Amino acid sequence: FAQALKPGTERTATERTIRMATTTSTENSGLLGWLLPAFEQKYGYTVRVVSVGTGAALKIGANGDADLVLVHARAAEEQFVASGFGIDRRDVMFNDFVIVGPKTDPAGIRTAGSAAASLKSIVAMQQRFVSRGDDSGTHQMELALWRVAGGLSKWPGYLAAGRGMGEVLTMADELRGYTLTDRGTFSSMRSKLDLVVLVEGDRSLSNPYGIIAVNPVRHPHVNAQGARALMDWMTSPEGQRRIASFQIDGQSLFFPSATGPR
Amino acid sequence: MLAAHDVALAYAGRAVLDACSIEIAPGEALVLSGENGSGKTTLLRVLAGLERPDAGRLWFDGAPIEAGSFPRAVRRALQYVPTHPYLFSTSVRANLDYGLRAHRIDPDERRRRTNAAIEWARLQPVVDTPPQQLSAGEKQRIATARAWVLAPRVVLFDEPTSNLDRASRAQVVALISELCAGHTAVLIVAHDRELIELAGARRLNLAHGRVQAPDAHAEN
Amino acid sequence: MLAAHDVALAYAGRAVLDACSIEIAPGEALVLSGENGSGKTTLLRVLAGLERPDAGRLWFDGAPIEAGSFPRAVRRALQYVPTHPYLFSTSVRANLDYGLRAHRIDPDERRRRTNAAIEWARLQPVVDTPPQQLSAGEKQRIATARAWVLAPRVVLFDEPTSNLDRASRAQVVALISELCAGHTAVLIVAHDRELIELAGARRLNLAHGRVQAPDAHAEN
Amino acid sequence: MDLLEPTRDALYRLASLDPALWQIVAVSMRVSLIALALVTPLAVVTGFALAMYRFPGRRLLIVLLQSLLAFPTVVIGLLLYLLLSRRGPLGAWQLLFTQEAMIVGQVIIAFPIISAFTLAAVQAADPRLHETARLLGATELRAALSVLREVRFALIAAVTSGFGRVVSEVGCALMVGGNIAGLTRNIPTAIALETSKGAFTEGIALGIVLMVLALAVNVVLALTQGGGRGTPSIDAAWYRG
Amino acid sequence: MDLLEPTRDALYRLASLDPALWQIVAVSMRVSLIALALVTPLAVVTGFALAMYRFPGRRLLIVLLQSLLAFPTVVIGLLLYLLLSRRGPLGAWQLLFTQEAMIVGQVIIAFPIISAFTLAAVQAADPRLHETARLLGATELRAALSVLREVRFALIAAVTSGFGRVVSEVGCALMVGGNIAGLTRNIPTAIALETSKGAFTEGIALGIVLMVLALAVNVVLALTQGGGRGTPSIDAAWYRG
Ligand SMILES: Nc1ncnc2c1ncn2[C@@H]1O[C@H](COP(=O)(O)OP(=O)(O)OP(=O)(O)O)[C@@H](O)[C@H]1O
Ligand SMILES: Nc1ncnc2c1ncn2[C@@H]1O[C@H](COP(=O)(O)OP(=O)(O)OP(=O)(O)O)[C@@H](O)[C@H]1O
Ligand SMILES: [Mg+2]
Ligand SMILES: [Mg+2]
Repeated sequence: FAQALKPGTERTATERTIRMATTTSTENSGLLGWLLPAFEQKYGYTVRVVSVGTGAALKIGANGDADLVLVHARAAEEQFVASGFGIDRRDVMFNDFVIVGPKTDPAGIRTAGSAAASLKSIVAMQQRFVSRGDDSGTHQMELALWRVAGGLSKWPGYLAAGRGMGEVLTMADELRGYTLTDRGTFSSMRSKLDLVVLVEGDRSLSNPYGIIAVNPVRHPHVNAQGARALMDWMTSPEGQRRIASFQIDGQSLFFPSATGPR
Repeated sequence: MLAAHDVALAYAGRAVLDACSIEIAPGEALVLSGENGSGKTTLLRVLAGLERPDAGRLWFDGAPIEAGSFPRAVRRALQYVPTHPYLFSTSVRANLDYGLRAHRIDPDERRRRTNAAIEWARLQPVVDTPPQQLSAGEKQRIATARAWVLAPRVVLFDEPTSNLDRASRAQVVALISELCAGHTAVLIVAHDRELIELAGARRLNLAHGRVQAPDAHAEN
Repeated sequence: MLAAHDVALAYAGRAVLDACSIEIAPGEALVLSGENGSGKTTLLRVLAGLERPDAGRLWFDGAPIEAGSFPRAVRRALQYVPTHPYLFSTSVRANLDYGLRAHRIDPDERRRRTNAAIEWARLQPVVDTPPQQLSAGEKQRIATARAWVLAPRVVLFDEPTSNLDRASRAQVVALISELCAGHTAVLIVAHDRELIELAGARRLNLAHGRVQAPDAHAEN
Repeated sequence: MDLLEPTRDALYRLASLDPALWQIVAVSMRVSLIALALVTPLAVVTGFALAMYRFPGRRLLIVLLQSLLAFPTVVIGLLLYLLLSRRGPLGAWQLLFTQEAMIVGQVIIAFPIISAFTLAAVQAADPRLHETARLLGATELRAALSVLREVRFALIAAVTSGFGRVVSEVGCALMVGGNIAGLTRNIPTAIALETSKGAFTEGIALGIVLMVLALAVNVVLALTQGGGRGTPSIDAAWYRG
Repeated sequence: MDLLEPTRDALYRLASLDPALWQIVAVSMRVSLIALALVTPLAVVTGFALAMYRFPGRRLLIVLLQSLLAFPTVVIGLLLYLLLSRRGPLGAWQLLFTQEAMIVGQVIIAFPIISAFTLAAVQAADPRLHETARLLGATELRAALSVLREVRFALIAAVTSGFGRVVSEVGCALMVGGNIAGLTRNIPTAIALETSKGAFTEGIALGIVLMVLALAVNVVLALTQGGGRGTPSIDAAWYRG
């Protein structure tokens, strides 16, 4: 034990391990499987990924059970930092949200113009819309869109599913309804779905991912060094290149957005 | 009335009954004795249809019981009271009533017969005791009464008096005489001494898997 | 040796034993009879420590058994063989060996005594039959042998011969004499007729919750 | 983290008949009790038959039944999903994401546990029981019912276990129910949602609500069973050591 | 959707000792078997005591035990999480997101089911059994072991049910294991992952792998149990109607 505690060039087992809590979208899309081995090989760390809901990921971080978090829920992220749970929040990448629905597009949202107008049209045509309903980043984005669209007044076709993105996409597909999704998850599941992208490119639909180190002052046991190494690498030109080169069916899912270490 | 011809039965290769024949006529009382493990209980179980013999044939009312199945009609006419009878954990009364319900006797008649059975077997003091907690003799009396209420034409008793007191024993002996007077056939397995009071019974002995007339020496 | 003074026991408010007293001396054979349900089995269970009396006191070797608990030493010196004994579903041999193991007797001695028991109870033919499938008499013989191998100083038999054939009955009678000759105290619950051969036994009767000398009339 | 506060809050909402909470509770109770009512007869018959009758393949069936207990509920949910999906063979019935689908799932989940319990109970029953019933003239059906009545204590344990299993399972309910608010959201799927939101204490509070309800159901079942038979035991203080 | 293909593929990978699959299988087996080995003695003792001894609060404890069966595994996971979290009272042990934490969770989950089964089994046993053992001089411990040996058939069913329950549960394993690839990812959490990716057939294939393994465990348990006692029944063909 004494040996293990001694500072030295050799890192101990705990110091070699980095625990990252993240949302299911990054893990399920396959991005982390593409990204992390390169980092692990180069720096000799082992990254352990716990992928859960956005809220749960932040909670795990707040409890000091992870060394860093990778999520997409800007407001919640800022709250996390403001409460002193996290430090050094950095932009790392973004993708965008899209509204998907059946090819036949019974609500005719393809031509609606804006995302908010699409939602209005779905209500007007009394079509089904499956909501995440789970306070996730995607759900927050949906609520923001509703605010722009003049508020959400629930109709029978509005289904608050309370499940993850993959499940909600499957449900929307099954029920021939619409839903709001991040492009990454949708692309990774497209082959299994009959849904198509109907609304995209609206400036309000940007989906930025942030990476935040857990505050080592609050939780002295965390592997701050490892967390920092991973964050540095992810935001480095090399990491950013690698994010950009992650593709499914010849399409990029995430776009680098790091502004360099602050 | 009920007969077995050349019946054989083996357990795990060990022959218990071997070309065993027996016959009971209506109104006859037959006492079967034999050493422990000689197969008396096994024979009763075969006659009651609970065990299917490996070979041989059973007869009822002069007609053979075909190899396929032991007919319902025979089962209905017959009662078997084992040495250690099982009582349902309901109530004494429900135990006596059980067979009557199964025979679809109407409720009034059932109540009448159940009451008669309680009286006959002197069960009033224990009618509220949970059946599983009764004394050995009380259990045996209930089982005898439970068969009696069904007015069977053939009764197979396995050591019916082994746990009974003097009064109850005398009563069972009286019951057997009464049954025989009513043309019921009664086969009693007993270690002889138990039923010394039983007059006019034919005595048989089971040994080496066969039923024989007892010689004084082998008597049990 | 073993005695009960003014013992009382009620089940669900119904008094079964009521100021009941009994005493057995070393080398004595005592036959207790009584009507079905009179409480004979209950009294044996109290004497064996299986039921705690509501009132009264037990004595062993001249010393009172205090209200706290039924001492291990008494239990060790005593064996109780119920009417319908339970056999472990292991093997006949393991049943005979069970108590010897529990008493931590060494393996050689255990083997010797078990073999002697098998011989004594004539169990060779059934030594490989699963115990639960043995005949009524075979079970009773095994239970008797299972108590016998433990060389108890007091034996409580509940209707020990009720399912036994003539030979086995004689053997149990001989066993009782033998036990008494070795200063063991033996209390036998029996419906009297069962043990008519037992010479020199003191006879008692249980009625209305009390033990009394039998009058010819009440004899069971 | 303070557990007391959210638990007290949840129990208070339960007691004050908070409609949002009771909606969820009602879905849980309705689905699980209907599923139990449907599956119990079938599962009991199966357990009984496996215990009482000798037939070829019986041992194999018992092992299969036991193994079904290890079948994850989410996989049952997946299979059912494929069946009920509009692309699946029963898609036309439009049962997916309905309480009916959840009921079907729970029927499948409860079946092996209730069967296995019944099997063990009947196998442990006195073999003379069935025989006595038949000898007294009972048909096989009546005799079977008599056997089941005698082992009712164990049967109630079987049903209770089945209830506990289905009322708390989340894999299948999520998969075929969809956790739709106001429609197919039951207590376990609501807990899953709270958990994914990081609202751990609220999840636990809901779990305690479920416990309280299960306790209520079990108390009712325990009371119907009367005194229970119970193994009379030697007075442990009197006969000790 | 074609199920045959992914199932065959999964079984083929199982047979060809595919390291990625076997890693997951090994986690499942290791965690569940250790949990079972740890919990069985305790649960059996509890079930036995509840069946055999009269003491105040016994009935209440039985109802509580039955109700614990309805405690969702995810809630057990949440409670355990709060305990093992760095912020929790046992945070210093650093057990969160380890197999050890999963084992603890499964111990808690298996406990009520094995206890309840044991309770039912012992309660159904012949009451003369324990008494006979004691009369022949057995200590309470030896007598208890004798009773348990006589009901071993039902005990094996208890352990099998417990195994089925823990090896297939996902709520607690996800919560305290974290579904970390190569470390705490077991079959059910892998299924949950596949499911959330919409890879249903892969999920089902993993479920079938789990079934096959459970079958293997159950066959082994069934064999150790020997012939099983089984209720001798009347020859149904001979004595029919
Ligand atoms: N199911 C069984 N399996 C194996 N052996 C059995 C079975 N049933 C009975 N036996 C054996 O068959 C023999 C005959 O048993 P049975 O019960 O018919 O004897 P019995 O004449 O009634 O004896 P008892 O006077 O002791 O009642 C016994 O040795 C017994 O051990
Ligand atoms: N646990 C119990 N609960 C209630 N009543 C009981 C219990 N045990 C015995 N009894 C009743 O107590 C009375 C005495 O029973 P016991 O078994 O001592 O009688 P016994 O003299 O041995 O009769 P038998 O000659 O029939 O064996 C019986 O009427 C019986 O029904
Ligand atoms: Mg016999
Ligand atoms: Mg008695």
